[in-house]
Order: sequence, then C-alpha cells, then structure tokens
Amino acid sequence: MGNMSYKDFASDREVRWCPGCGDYSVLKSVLHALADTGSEPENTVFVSGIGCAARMPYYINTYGFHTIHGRAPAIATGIKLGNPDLEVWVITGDGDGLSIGGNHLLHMFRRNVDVNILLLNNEIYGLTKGQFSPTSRYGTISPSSPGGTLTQPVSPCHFALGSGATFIARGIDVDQKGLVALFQASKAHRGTGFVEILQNCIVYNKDAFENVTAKASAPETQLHVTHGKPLVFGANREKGIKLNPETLSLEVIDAHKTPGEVLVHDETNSLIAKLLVDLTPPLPTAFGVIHRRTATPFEDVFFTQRKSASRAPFDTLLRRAIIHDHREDASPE
Amino acid sequence: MGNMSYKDFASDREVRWCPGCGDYSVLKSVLHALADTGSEPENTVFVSGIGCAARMPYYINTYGFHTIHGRAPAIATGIKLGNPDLEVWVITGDGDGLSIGGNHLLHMFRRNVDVNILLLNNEIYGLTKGQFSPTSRYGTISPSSPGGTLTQPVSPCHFALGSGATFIARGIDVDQKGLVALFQASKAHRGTGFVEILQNCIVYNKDAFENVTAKASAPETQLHVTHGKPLVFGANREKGIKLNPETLSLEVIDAHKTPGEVLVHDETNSLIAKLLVDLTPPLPTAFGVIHRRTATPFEDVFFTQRKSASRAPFDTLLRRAIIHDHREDASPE
Amino acid sequence: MLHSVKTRDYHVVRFAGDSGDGIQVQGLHFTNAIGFSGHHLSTLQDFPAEIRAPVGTTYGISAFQIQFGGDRIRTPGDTPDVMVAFNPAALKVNLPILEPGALVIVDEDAFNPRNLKKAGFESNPLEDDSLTNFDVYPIDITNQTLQTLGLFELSRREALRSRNYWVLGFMLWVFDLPRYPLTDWIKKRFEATPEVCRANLAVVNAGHAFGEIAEHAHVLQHKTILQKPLEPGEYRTIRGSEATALGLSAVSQLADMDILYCSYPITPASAILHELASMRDPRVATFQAEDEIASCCAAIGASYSGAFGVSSSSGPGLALKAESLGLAIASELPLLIINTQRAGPSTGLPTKTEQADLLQSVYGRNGDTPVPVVAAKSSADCFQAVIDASRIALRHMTPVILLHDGYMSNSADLWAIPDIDDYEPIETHLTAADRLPDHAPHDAIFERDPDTCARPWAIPGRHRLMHRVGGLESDIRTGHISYDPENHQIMTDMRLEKIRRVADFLPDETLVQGSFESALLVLSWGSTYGHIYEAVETCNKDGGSVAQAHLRFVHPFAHNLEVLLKRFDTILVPEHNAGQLATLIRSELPALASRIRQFNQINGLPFSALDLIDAIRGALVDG
Amino acid sequence: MLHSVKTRDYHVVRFAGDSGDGIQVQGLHFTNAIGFSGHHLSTLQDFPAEIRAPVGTTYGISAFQIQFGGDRIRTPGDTPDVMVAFNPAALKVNLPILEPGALVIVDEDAFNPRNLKKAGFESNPLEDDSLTNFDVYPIDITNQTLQTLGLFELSRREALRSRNYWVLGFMLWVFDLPRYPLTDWIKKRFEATPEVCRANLAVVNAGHAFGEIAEHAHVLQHKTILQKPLEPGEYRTIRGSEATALGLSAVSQLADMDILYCSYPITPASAILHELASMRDPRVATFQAEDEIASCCAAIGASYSGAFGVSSSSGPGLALKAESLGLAIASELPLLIINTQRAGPSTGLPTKTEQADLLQSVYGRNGDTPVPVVAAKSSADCFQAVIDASRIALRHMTPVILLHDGYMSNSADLWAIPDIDDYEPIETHLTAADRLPDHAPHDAIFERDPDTCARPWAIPGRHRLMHRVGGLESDIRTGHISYDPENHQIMTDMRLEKIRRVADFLPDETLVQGSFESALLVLSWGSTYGHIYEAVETCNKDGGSVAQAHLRFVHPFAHNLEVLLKRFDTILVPEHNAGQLATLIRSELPALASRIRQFNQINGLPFSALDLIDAIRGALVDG
Ligand SMILES: Cc1ncc(C[n+]2csc(CCOP(=O)(O)OP(=O)(O)O)c2C)c(N)n1
Ligand SMILES: Cc1ncc(C[n+]2csc(CCOP(=O)(O)OP(=O)(O)O)c2C)c(N)n1
Ligand code: SF4
Ligand code: SF4
Ligand SMILES: [Mg+2]
Ligand SMILES: [Mg+2]
Repeated sequence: MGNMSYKDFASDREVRWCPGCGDYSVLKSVLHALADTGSEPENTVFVSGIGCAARMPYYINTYGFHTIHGRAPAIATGIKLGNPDLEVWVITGDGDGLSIGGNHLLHMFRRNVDVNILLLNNEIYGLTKGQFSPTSRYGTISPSSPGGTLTQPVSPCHFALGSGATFIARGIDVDQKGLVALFQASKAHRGTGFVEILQNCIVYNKDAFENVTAKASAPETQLHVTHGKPLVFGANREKGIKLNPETLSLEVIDAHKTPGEVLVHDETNSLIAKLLVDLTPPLPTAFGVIHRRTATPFEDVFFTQRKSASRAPFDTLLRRAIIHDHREDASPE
Repeated sequence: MGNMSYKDFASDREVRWCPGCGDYSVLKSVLHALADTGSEPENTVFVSGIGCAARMPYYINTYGFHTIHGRAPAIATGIKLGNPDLEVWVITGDGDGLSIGGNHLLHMFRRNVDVNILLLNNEIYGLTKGQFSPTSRYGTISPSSPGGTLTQPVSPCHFALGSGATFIARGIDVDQKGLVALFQASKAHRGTGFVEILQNCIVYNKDAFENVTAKASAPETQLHVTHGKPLVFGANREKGIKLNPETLSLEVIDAHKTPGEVLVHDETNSLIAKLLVDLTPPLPTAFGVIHRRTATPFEDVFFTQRKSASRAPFDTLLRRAIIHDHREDASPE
Repeated sequence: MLHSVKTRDYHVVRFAGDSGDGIQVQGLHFTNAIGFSGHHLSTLQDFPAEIRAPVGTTYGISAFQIQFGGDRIRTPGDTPDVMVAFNPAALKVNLPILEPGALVIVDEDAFNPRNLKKAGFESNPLEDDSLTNFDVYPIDITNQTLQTLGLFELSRREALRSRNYWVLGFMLWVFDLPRYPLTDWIKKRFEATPEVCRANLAVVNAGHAFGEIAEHAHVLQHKTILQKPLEPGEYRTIRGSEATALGLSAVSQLADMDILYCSYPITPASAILHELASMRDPRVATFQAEDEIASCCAAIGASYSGAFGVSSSSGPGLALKAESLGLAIASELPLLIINTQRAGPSTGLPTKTEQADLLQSVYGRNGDTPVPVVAAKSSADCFQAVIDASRIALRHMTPVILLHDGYMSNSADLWAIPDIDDYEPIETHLTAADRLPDHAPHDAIFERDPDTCARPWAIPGRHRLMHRVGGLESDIRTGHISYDPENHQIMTDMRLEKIRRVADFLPDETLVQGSFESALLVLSWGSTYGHIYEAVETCNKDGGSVAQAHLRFVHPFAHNLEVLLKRFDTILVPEHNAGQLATLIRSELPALASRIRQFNQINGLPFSALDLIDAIRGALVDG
Repeated sequence: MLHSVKTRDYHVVRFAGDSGDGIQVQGLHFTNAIGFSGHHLSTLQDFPAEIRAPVGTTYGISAFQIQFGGDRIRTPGDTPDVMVAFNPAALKVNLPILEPGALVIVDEDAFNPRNLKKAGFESNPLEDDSLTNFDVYPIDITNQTLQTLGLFELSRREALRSRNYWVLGFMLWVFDLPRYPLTDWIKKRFEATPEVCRANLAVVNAGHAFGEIAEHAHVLQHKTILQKPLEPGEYRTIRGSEATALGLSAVSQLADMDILYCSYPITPASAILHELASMRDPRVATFQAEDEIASCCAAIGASYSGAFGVSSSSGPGLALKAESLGLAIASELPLLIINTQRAGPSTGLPTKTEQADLLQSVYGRNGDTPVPVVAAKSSADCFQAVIDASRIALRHMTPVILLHDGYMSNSADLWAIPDIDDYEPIETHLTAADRLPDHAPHDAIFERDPDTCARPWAIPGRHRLMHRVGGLESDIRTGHISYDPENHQIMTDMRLEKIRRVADFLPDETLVQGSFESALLVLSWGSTYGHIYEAVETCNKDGGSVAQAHLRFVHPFAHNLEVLLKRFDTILVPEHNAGQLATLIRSELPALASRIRQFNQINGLPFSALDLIDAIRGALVDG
C-alpha cells in the first residue's frame, strides 16, 4: 500500500533489548504494519508507559512519547482529543497496562477512543528485573515472591471484554505474519483496538508460553479463529469446539464427523468472546480477532458535539450573566 | 442468630443523607445483615472511600474508616493482611469504585481477598453534585455534560466478571429482604463478595432505575435468579430465558409450554454469568447471586505461606551474608 | 424598639435559610438590583457542608451575603448589619457574626416548636430576651406568601417555594432598589408558564407593597450613601469560576489555539468545569477524566499534540497530579494546572477555604522540578490571572500552577466587562517549529530560545519533525535519552534557569496602597487581597502608617521584590496556612527573614477585618 | 614498564565487564576475602542503565568497586588504583576514573576487532600508546580458563562463564588474600554438581597459580598496610537493602508486633522488597501491591488494624503516595515510608543517585501536613535508621518518611553484627488503648498523650472501642467529623505541634569531626556522609580547620541545631540536589542564612573527593 518500506519506519536509535527478547519481533511487525497500511510518520504517534516493551517508541521513526508508568492510555486520549486526525498507538506491558494502569485501560475501552493498544504480555516485570506481574501464573517464583505467587492471573482479553472493549485480539510475538494482520485489523477498526501479544522475556520468564507457542505442538495448543469459520484445531483441523447447550460447558468433538455441531466464530457475539477468552490449557488458546463490534469512537461524538455547539460569540459569553449596564446611553434590557 | 438487634449496630451519629435517598434503606439492610449473621462490632470494620454512600461507616457502630476517594479496596486489603480475623466490609459508589478506583477493585477481585464490597450504584456522582459517572447511561445530561454524555456505561457486574471476581450479586436499594440475603451470602462467601446495589439518588438522578425497579412492572423487568432454578420471569413466571445454541443469542420463550428449553441458573458457570450481566432492558435485569465459585481467599495462602516459612532465627538472619568472623576464637565456617 | 432609616457608606446583607429555600437565587437577584443601582459590591455564597441535610437543621443552612456601597468594595464583609433568616436554624447559625444592633428579619411562621427544636433553641428567641442586642423584625412571611398565592393554582409546596420572591420584593423596598431587573427576568424566565410567571410577580409585588403599607415598616428603610458611584461602563457580577472560564476562552483567542480542559469533579474546583461545559466554546473543550491522574495526563497529551492542555483540581487532587507534572516538566510541555485550594489535610473541609497548597505547588514533586506558581486575588481577577498564567506556560514551555481557593469560587465581584482587543496576543513556540525544515536534525528540534530556554513546540500533524520525548533524562542538544552525568547536571541547571528566567518577563511588584515611608508593609497573596486591603485602609484611616503589596507571582518572585521589601523594617504576612509564603520568603530572600511577621488563620474562613486590624496594630507596635 | 610490589594505606580495586561476566559475584567474593583478612572496606555496585544491553557494548558494562585498607573506610573510593577489565568496552568506560599509574589487568583475548569496534576503539589500545599513563598487564584470561577447563565436561559457553573465578584466584594472589572463604563457599554451593564444583575450584586455583608462576607476575603484588585492623568482633558486609530488612525485623521484635511491608517494584527501592521477601520473617510480611497508591494504602490499612504498615518506593513513586500520606496524617496512624531517592525529575535516571526528594518529603502534600523526615547515612546505617524512624512513627502516631538513595542501595559496608538485646524496646500507643475500658466514651478514645499529642491506638479485634476515623477534619475531643472553624484551627495547630514535639525526643546534634574552633562547618545529610567525612579529614590533614556535622533528623531539626550551627561563621552544605537542605535551613533557621554556602552536584554520581576538597577549600578562602 504505502510507498515507504518497513525499514523507513525504523528510527536511527540502536535497539537495546536483551538478545533473544520477543520485543524485537513485535517491533518488526509494527514496522511492517505501518508500512503496509501507509501510515504517515508525521501523523503517527506512539505513546508508551514504562517497561521494556514501553521503550518501543524510541525505535520507530514517527512521533513518540515515552511517558510514565501506566498512564499511556490517558495521555493517548488527550492526544486524540487534541488532534483527532493523528494515528495513535499505545505500547504497554502486563505490568504497565494491568497493574498500575488497569483503570486507564478500563476507561479507554469504555470510551472507545480510536487508539491501537498493543499489550506485550510476558507475564513478568521485565524492566525492574523480574518480579511477578498481575498476569503471572499462580505460584510464579520471582524475587518478590520467592515462595510463589498467591493469586490467579488476570486475563488481559477477559478484562478487556468486561470493560466493554470493541476490538479484542491475541497474537504471538514471533508470529510476524499473524501480528501484522492483527495490527492492520486494529488500525482499520474505528475505536479502541486491543491486541494482547504473548511475548517471551528470555531473561526473567523464559519460555513462559512454550506450552502454547511451541511449533511442534501448535496445532493442538492454538485455536486460530476467523469470523464466520468453525472453531477447529488439530493437525488436520479435526478437532472442533462445541458448546453443550444444557450445561453451557465446552466440549472438544470430532470436527470431521460432526462438523455441524462445531461452533462457528462470530466476532460480534460477546458470549463467544467470553468463551474464547476462557480457553486455557489443556484446551487450546485462542488467537486472532476474538471480538469486534461496531461502535462510535469517543472522539467522533466529542467533536460532533463540540462543533455543533451553538456557541455564542465571546462578547455574548462575556455578558452571559445578568448585566448591570451603566453606560450613559444604556436602557435596561 | 446473633443476640444483638439490628438497632444495636446503629451508631449514635445522625444520618445525613437527603430525605428519600436510597442509601437509608441500604444502611438498614446492612444493619440487619450484621445482626442476623451475628457480627461482632469489635471485630468488624467498615471501610469506605469518598461519596454519599461512603458516609455509611459513620452510621454503623463497628470500627469504621472513611478513607480517600477510590482507595478503600487497597486499604481493606491492608486491614485483612494486618489482621485476617476481622470481618471487613467496603462501601463504595459507582464513581468511587469504578471511576477513580477501578484498578483497586480489579486487583481486589483478582486476589480474592475475603472482603464484602457493596457498590451503591446511582449512576451519578452524588456528593459532588451530580456530574455523570462511568455507569451513567449514554446521553446523560449533567453539569459536566450539558450536551449529554458520550460513552456507553460500564457494567459493574460485567467488570467484576472480567476481573475474575468469585462472587457477584445484584440487588435493589428498597428491597431490604433481598439485600439482607445477598449481604449474608456475601459474608458467607470465602473471598471477595461483590454486591452491586441499584440505588436511587433522589436529588441528582431521580428514578434512574424506575424502568427496572417500579413495583408494577417488576415481574416483567426483573429476573431473580436462584442456583439450580430455571431463569423465568413474568407475572406468572411464564417467560423463560433460552439460549439459541446456533447463534449463541438469547430468546424469551414460553416457560410453561417448553420448560425444558429454559436455561437453568448455574452460579458456578461463568458463561451463564456473562449472559446474565449482559441482560439489559428491554430484557429483564438479573438480580440475586449471579456468580459464585469456590476459590481460596488471598489471605489464606498469604498466612499459610507466612507461617510455613521456615524462618531462620534473627541471629541467623543477621549472619545470612558471608560472615567475616574476627572473634579471636572464631574458626572459618 | 423603634427602627429608623439608616444611612451608611455600605451595608452587609445576609440571607440564610434551608438549601431548598432558594437563598442563592434570591441573593443573585438582590445583587443584580444593587448592580443596576450603580453600587459597588462583592458577594459570598456559603453552602452547607457537603452532605445535603434534612430541612430545618443547623448544618443544612445555606447563606448568601453581599456587601455594597458607595466606594470600591473588596470583600463581602464580615459582620452583616441586615439579615433575613428563613427559619430558626438560620438564625441560630448566623447570630454570632451579626453586627450589634443589626436588623434581623425573620419568618415568624417558621418559628414553630419542631423547627426550634431542630435548631437547638430551648425557648423561642422571638419571645424570650435573647435577641435584645438586635433589631428583630418578625414577619409572617409564609402566611403573606400563601395569602398572595391563594389566588393561583399552586400546591402549598410550590407556594412555599416562593417565599424568597416575597422577601426579595420586600428587601428591594427596604433599600429602595429598582424592581424591573427582577420582574423583567421573571417574565423572560417563566414565559412558557404564564401562571407561574404571574404568581411570582404577584409575590414580589406583595413583598414590596408590604414594606410600603405595613405599620412601622417605613422605619426599616436603609440607604447607602454613594460616595463614588461606578464609573460609566458595562458591568456584571462575576464568580471566580465564570471569570476563569471566560479567561480560558480569551486565552484560546489570544493564542489562536484550541484548549482541552481536563478535570475530575471535586469541590470546589468543579464549578469551573461546569461553567466551561455550559459555555460550549468550540475552542475550549472539556473532558471529564476517570481521575485526577488521567485528567493531568490527558492535558499533557493535548499539549503534546498541539492544543493547550489545562487540568484542574483541589487539594488532594493536586497531590495526585504530582507524578505527571514531573513528566510535563521533563518533556517541557506547556500545561496549566488550576488548583482551587480547600481546607486540608486529606479530605479536610472540602467546602472551606485555605491557602495551604502553596508549598505543595512549589516543591511537591520528585527531583528538582521547578514550576512557576501564580495566584489569583479575587473572583473577577480570575480572568486576568488565567491569562497571565497561560502566557507563562506557553511562552516558557512549562507547566504552571495557578492557585485559586474556595473563597474565590464562592464569592462574586462586580466586573467591568473587558474588550478582548485590548489584550496582547499570546505567542507560542509552534512558530519556532514552523520555521524548521521538514526532517530537520534533532539538534534543531531541540534548539532553545535564547531568552526563555524554551524548546520549539514541534507537534505531530503540523510538523514533519519526527522525534521522541519522555520522562527519562534527555540530551540537551538532541533530546535523545542520555545517561551522561554531565548532561544531567546541565539539564537540571537548565530547568532551574528556565524557571528563573520567567522572572525576566514579570512586571515589577509595587505597593497597592500606602507609601514606602510606611512603618509596616502587609504582604498578601491570593484571595486575602480584599480583606487585607480593607483592613490596611481602615488602619490608615485611623492614623496608622501601613502599606500593602500583593503577589500575583508567588514563584519565582519578581526581580524587584527583594528591593521593595527591603524598604520596610517590618513585613506582616497574613495567610490562611501555617506560614507558607513566609517560609518561601525566608528561604528565597533570607536577608529579609528577620523582618517577617506571620499572621496565620486556619479555620476555613476568610479573615475578619477585626482580627486583621488587630494583627496589623500588633505588628505596628511590636515592630 | 616494570611493576613493583606496591604498599599503601588503602587500595581501590574495580572489576568491570559485561552483565553476563559475573562481575558482581566476583566482587562479593573478593570483598569477602578482604573482610576475612581483617581490613576495613566499602563497596559499590555499578549496574548498567536499566535495559539489558548486547554483549560487548559500553552501555552494557557492569562494575564492582571496593576500597579497603587499614583504617576506617567510609566510601568505595573515587579513583581505582587497580582494575580488571574483561573486555575493551569495560576498559573504555572506566579509563577516565582510574588513578594515574593504576594497574590495569585486561583479558587480552577479548581484545578482538569485533569487541574493539563495539567499544569504539579505532585501534587496539593494548598495541598503540594510548595507555602509557597506566601499568597495563594483559593476560590471556580466556585462554587460561579454557585450558584449565579442557579437562572438564563443560560447554565452551559454560567454560567462558568461569573467567571470573580465574580472575578471583589471580586477584587473591595479587593481594595475598586467603582462598578458603571462596573455596569453602564453592564446595557448599555446588555440592549437588560435583563436576561443576571441581571445575570452579580448578579455575580458582589456576588463576592463583598463574600469579605464582608467571614471569613478572611477582612484581604485580600489592599490599595494604593495616594501620588499625578491625576491632575483634563479628563482621559482615552489608548492603543498604539488607540492613533495612534486618532493621525492620528488629523493629518487629522491639515493638513486639507484626509488620506489613507494602511495595510496588521500582528501581532502586525494589532491593529491599526482594531482601525482605527472601528473608521470610513471619512477623515481617511483604505485599506487592498493584501500584504505589495501593501500596501506601495497604500499609495504612495494616496500621489501622494494628500491624505496623511500611511502604517503600523511589522518586515518582513517592509522589504517588502524597494523597494517601495525607490520610495517614489526618487519621493519625503510624506509618513508615521508605523512599530510595533516585535521579529525577520524572523517570529521570533510575539507576543513578540523588537527594532531590527532601523538599517533596517535607512539603509535598495538600494542606498543612507535616511529617518527620529521617535520613540514613550509609548502607550499614540503614539498620539503625529504620529503627529510629519506626520508633518515631510508633511513638508519635504519625507517618515518617525515611530517605535512602540509590548510592546507598548499591554500596556495601562492613558491619559489626549487633546484639538485639542492646536496643531499647519500642513503645506503642496500643497500651494506652489497652488501659481503656470496653465501650469507653469517644473522648477517652481520643485523649492525647501529654508529651507527644499522640492518640491511643485503638484497634479492631483487640479493643472494644468502636469508633470511626477518616480524612475529614475531626473533632479534637471526640474524633467525630467536625466542620467547626475553631476546631480546624486547633487541629491544624495540634498537627504542627505534634511534629514539633518529635524534636523533644531527639538526641542533640554533635560534631562528627573537627572542633567548634574550626573555621568552617561542613553540614551533611544522607549518603554523602562518607565522602564528606573523608574530604574533611583530608583537608584537616593538610592543615585545614574544618568541622563536620551530620543530620540524621532532617525534619524537624534537633532543638540544639541552631545553637550548634551558630558556632560557625561559615557553613558549607554539599548536596546532590539544587540546595534542598540549604533551603530548609534558610526557612527554619533564617538567622543562619547568611552563613550558608551551597555545593550542589546533580549528575547522578557520588561526590568525588577532589571536588569536595575544592569546595571546602573554596569555602575556607571565601568565608
Ligand atoms: C510510578 C512508577 N512505579 C514503578 C516504576 C517501575 N517500573 C518500571 S517498568 C515496571 C513494570 C514493567 O513491567 P511490564 O509493564 O510488564 O513491562 P516489561 O518490562 O515486562 O515489558 C515497573 C514496576 C516506575 N517506573 N514508575
Ligand atoms: C482525590 C479526590 N478526587 C475527587 C474527589 C471528589 N469526589 C468526592 S465523592 C466523588 C464521587 C462520588 O460519586 P460516587 O462514588 O458515585 O458516590 P455517590 O456520592 O454517588 O454515593 C468525587 C468525585 C475527592 N474527594 N477526592
Ligand atoms: S528483560 Fe525480558 S522483556 Fe526486557 S528486554 Fe530483556 S528479555 Fe525483553
Ligand atoms: S445526593 Fe443523592 S446519593 Fe447523595 S444523599 Fe442525596 S439523594 Fe443520596
Ligand atoms: Mg511484562
Ligand atoms: Mg454515585
């Protein structure tokens, strides 16, 4: 599409993540998505909070704002309200977005501001050297939880759903093709696009997602969803997800034998979204666009209301109160 | 149960809400629930943030802590970790709990601290004189939104579900019998009990819930759910909720004709919870215990881990580093 | 006791009743009539504490006070000489502040046993001798109103709500004020409901007529001597929130840019949000954020994208913005924070006034993070103050904190309506970025203005000057992240210097009254301006030798402040805090420390003239 | 150039290499050997900036420095006289700080073209004449290590990771230090993997043997003269985080109560959290909250329920706690905030040190909200400092801010292990509540201690004293909400008085060196203690006349501080900020303002002795 190559979107700064970090691959996918969708560097802003992932804006040759921990969604909202024509991306992490920043994410989703949020979930605090995060699995051992963590993790996609998000997707750091497609879809979506990316922190949470992302077992552990297509997985796409209508519980059935019973993905149906975000091992994990529905972005209404405001001229505003007129020639009005 | 009457739980402070405010009735239900469940005043703490609802602790003769806006869940967590034997209640509002305080609620739910949270949802900021809140309906006109609000409201119960809450219930301010039962159930639940209460702010959002709570139309507008019972409503309980298994959408059917097709409530099934929290007019609104599942409260694991910690004696801790021993008689160890 | 027509230079009138009695509306109309009659004036709204209270209780009392007269009026006055009390609780609460001999008009119908008990009276004060110090004039206001309205189709409840119109009619008669501003307004307001319109007019007229015909009523009449009537011109009464909203609209015109006003409701700051929202200026949009942190961050985002971000709050809300303010300082973005101070600490007394956020404003952030702090001095002055503060933010590419307070937001002044063409345009550093070629190198993007140290305001969408900013320390030349020790020193020094340079652009401080020969300087800042002005004036009338200076710019100080202060051996600093400006002066101008005397009142109320005069006399005596 | 055995009073040795080279482990073992040999010592860990960097780059360099010698050592030293560089980048980065003539040991195998390029060397410094100022001793360390390990079943990568053990062995030989602490440790640590154990031991011994046998190697030997060997006793090296964690454990014992330590990870404060978590003291639990606000609030909740709440953070995190600190002040709960200062503003330079949160600590909240501020002075002192600060919090029922800094948390001192029985128990106001009968009236529950103004600590579960507290202003007698103006004044005064009274319990400030006859006083606070101590000592050795005082209690000041400072005409205040203690002194003790001289270094680094000495000499000359 665009006539810039993905390399043109790279800044001149040296990339400084740990060798082998999943962030590299996500960055590359971002650059590709920008190039493919014809983003204009001068009209594009990357906003981030604090964390390893949040360093990404430095490596992208658009406008970039590396802000404070957890607040990128609030700042991005201000940017869109300052200039709605800008293309705005938020880069956040599981700590940045869901520990300190959960409230701003909630309200970003609720407002449906037209911003793309990429949450790089490595289930750990990378930058501060490996403490557990809200997405860390039960029992995670870390410097701040040497005896193992005590809580169930929050699921970013489930949280987004509960907060009313209108676009929810999930991808894998090293699956560049998949990520680029999700980023494009998020950008095309009018409103808040939320993409959770399972990202490998090779230093503090190495291979946390190996059980899901390992190439060999991928057909069994990954469920790639497409709107209008049945929910099938397995090496020969022979396994199907079925909902038992009595118990409202999930079953895995033979998709070849009883294709009619396999659930068909409907992006717009939030019950299906709920069902998909709930899938955890041993069931396959859902990837792709899990939920997408049409809703007016906040700034559309904001600016419509603003423009349509039958604003009185300033001189009238100045006199909006009851006026005491003491000009010699004035008569009471 | 207890040998104190509900009146013994009232403090000597004059209650100062607007005449006709729904908070009065909720307070009374709280007092009843305390008496009925035999709460001990000296072992019970009410914690609140800021707002009209948040004044409630002053009127209850237990320990009370009226804290700061939005932070009551965090403070309550500290209280439970300071003394897990206390019975702790959090009183919050839609602004306190879901605007400034959303993040702390999320993490309270995620941790499943054994605290009862009563969220008095009047869909408005009462105390600060009537600005819209995150639960205000689209288009709400208020001093800060004279042209109408621009966003869809967040649903407290849906948010709780997305955040992993283990007990989710909904009641109505004036339905004292219903509320007392929910409060008792919440107290009995081990982990975070969340009760959303539709509360009438007679001054700034009068009759906001009239469409749901009006006595006359109640049978049509309210769906009272009970674990193991079919989801039926209507004057003669003749209407049933059915899930279309193909489209995963809801239908209202004749419960008398085809009782077998009516969905049966299963508190433990989070898909049903999702379905119930999504019910909005013209479909009836769900009341009762929407979701309840067993999960270990945070402080249980916290204190187990703490106690089981094979703590070295202080003198050993002091020497935990590599020791340079310069006592004359010391030999290297 | 008989009443006689009283003539004085000024009057202080107070209306008090339940929240539902329409006290504030009444006050506004009375004010309006005063304004039309060419008097100077100043008003104060006194709301009950935050929870709406049951009818008839002392803690549910709402009051409106106005001082008006024939010379420049600067405060709503301390001690009313005329009061209207709608019920016993209103009387009870306000008795302690009345001038001895004050005229007290009460609705005697409201003095029933139930109400007396609620107000905590053991016996009816109208019947015992507890009010001998005052001229009490009981009227059967309820009865009079109901009688008048007997002719109309109104419920008793609706009818009772019209008591305030009856009282208005009567009070207009008492002070011989024109009725037409009120009656015209009623006609317009109730155009759609002619019955209500006629009823209200009838009640106003009945109240007025009561004055004319009632026995003894003539002796109630009060007059003000107009020493200096208003200059010819167009005036209005204006509250701090209105003046601020209009001022922001003026800023957007003067700077020719959009403003995003971000806030989270909090008393008393919300008034500005409401005012702006209702103003619907398409260039000054409002955004109610989810909390104070988000409101500050959204304003930062707006400024990043080339609008002017403004964020407002009160006490605890300012505390929450501390971290994000640091980001705005580090990334050198223009930003305006308006903080309406209220009585602290913590939630404190939300509806009461205080000046105790000054040191928080100057120092309340991690690191060496200086920002300019500007203070408004009165409701009307909020207009000019917000222009001054915005000009600094935009000229110096820095956050600025503008301090208001609860008193300012509840009082109103008479204000000569300005002409926007008289104001100098506000320059921004967008033009510096406009001058750069597309893809200019980073050291051009970060080349600083030699006078202000401000960087060009290169914004997305307008400039092809892609670059990154953030909260990590950045290279002074290129803006890139820099861990270089020397650069951190240079940047820290630059940030300090940048704020010091603000003083290069400030006007000299001057005396607002008194001379350099005076024995004492009273130094004021913020909304105590008027009370202190009047107290100093009074002292001087009584032969004192006192000067007053008033600080608009509390940080940094104007260059000449030290020289000015040095002209006085004794400097009295009255504040509604434990001595925060005094602390600042001691640390910034330590040579003057020994001359500083403090007078600190921290009870949530404005100064009373008497207390101030005492403090001034004390300082004059003790030196 | 030939090398000779060098004997000096002290040495400063620095190890530098990639993050993966095991520099810090090596440093710790070297330190350990020094400790065993009876030397005084102080160490510093110097981590690369927060992002882990690619191998071989200058910004990925990790370093460990130790100063040791025969007299009291107070800092890790400025200018190493011995350095080991594992690669060219390590050499490049550290060359500027070396003492002229320093012994520089390098792994010559790492000086390949790739690494040289990454480090930015145009030619190989081992081959050109750019290092003539130093005694460079290149060893084929990689090769030596690999050769040794050739005998073992290890991958090349694993083998390369053992270079640090080889270097350790060699360095122990250089300084003639005992090997057994290291070899014993290795045996214990690798008990389960005998192959690795044997390999590591072999490498250590190989390094040591290399020293003994290599040509010229004998001339490398360095010796320290032990002027004052350590007093007999039990010592350990201790970092600030360790000392703090142990100190908190001591507090829980001295006060006989549980502690809840609440934090949200942030550099450099996290070190304490990690230390405490790994300590697993059942009476000192840790809670990682969702953010800093929650961490402060959870600590407040803990204190409310009768545990002692502690919350920690760094710079921007302290800013976020401002509002909740206000609540703790209003509700008068004991609370300890530990703030490890880092270079600001905003995110700033997270791994660098600074002292710029002092004014934020004193003033950074809405309202008049005083809190005591205490500062630790060294890693080892963190133990005593946290006890001192906790004692104040519990004795005065108030939040206390304890200031650490990044320097403290990365350096380590030798520490004589204390005996907990030597410490006075910590009294709490639980006992005051214990004395009250069940259902005591509210004025008993709020009856204040006459000495401290502290209220009884009536807690749920322990006391049947049901009552309500909160952030609204409360009645001084009953604790109920009060909107009474007079009460607000009384409460504000009480809160100020309460913190003033803290000073009644503080020890007098004294001189830590020098006499009252000295021409100059250097006043230090925080972690600059050691550097300033050494600089003053040096000046005095050179004939200067300089005294030093050091403030543990920065707010309020000890009663005698003014008198003490008045004994000096000139007072130099060196700080890592723009003059924050100087500002405090000017405003609190203005009579001394004219005597204050500032020396401010804000580059993220500790003071260098040279700069300090210059500043001291400057102050001596200029007066
Ligand atoms: C206010 C504040 N609190 C804490 C920190 C320290 N901090 C920086 S990043 C981070 C968490 C990073 O985790 P995540 O968002 O998952 O990003 P990752 O590094 O894993 O990519 C924390 C706690 C900070 N910079 N600011
Ligand atoms: C930090 C802070 N921000 C804002 C406020 C002002 N404030 C008090 S209560 C409130 C909202 C109350 O709404 P809600 O929680 O719905 O309670 P309600 O009054 O409706 O019961 C706000 C914004 C405050 N006290 N503190
Ligand atoms: S610490 Fe983890 S997330 Fe951060 S850069 Fe390294 S590998 Fe990536
Ligand atoms: S404002 Fe509304 S919520 Fe608050 S007390 Fe009045 S009626 Fe109740
Ligand atoms: Mg992470
Ligand atoms: Mg509400």
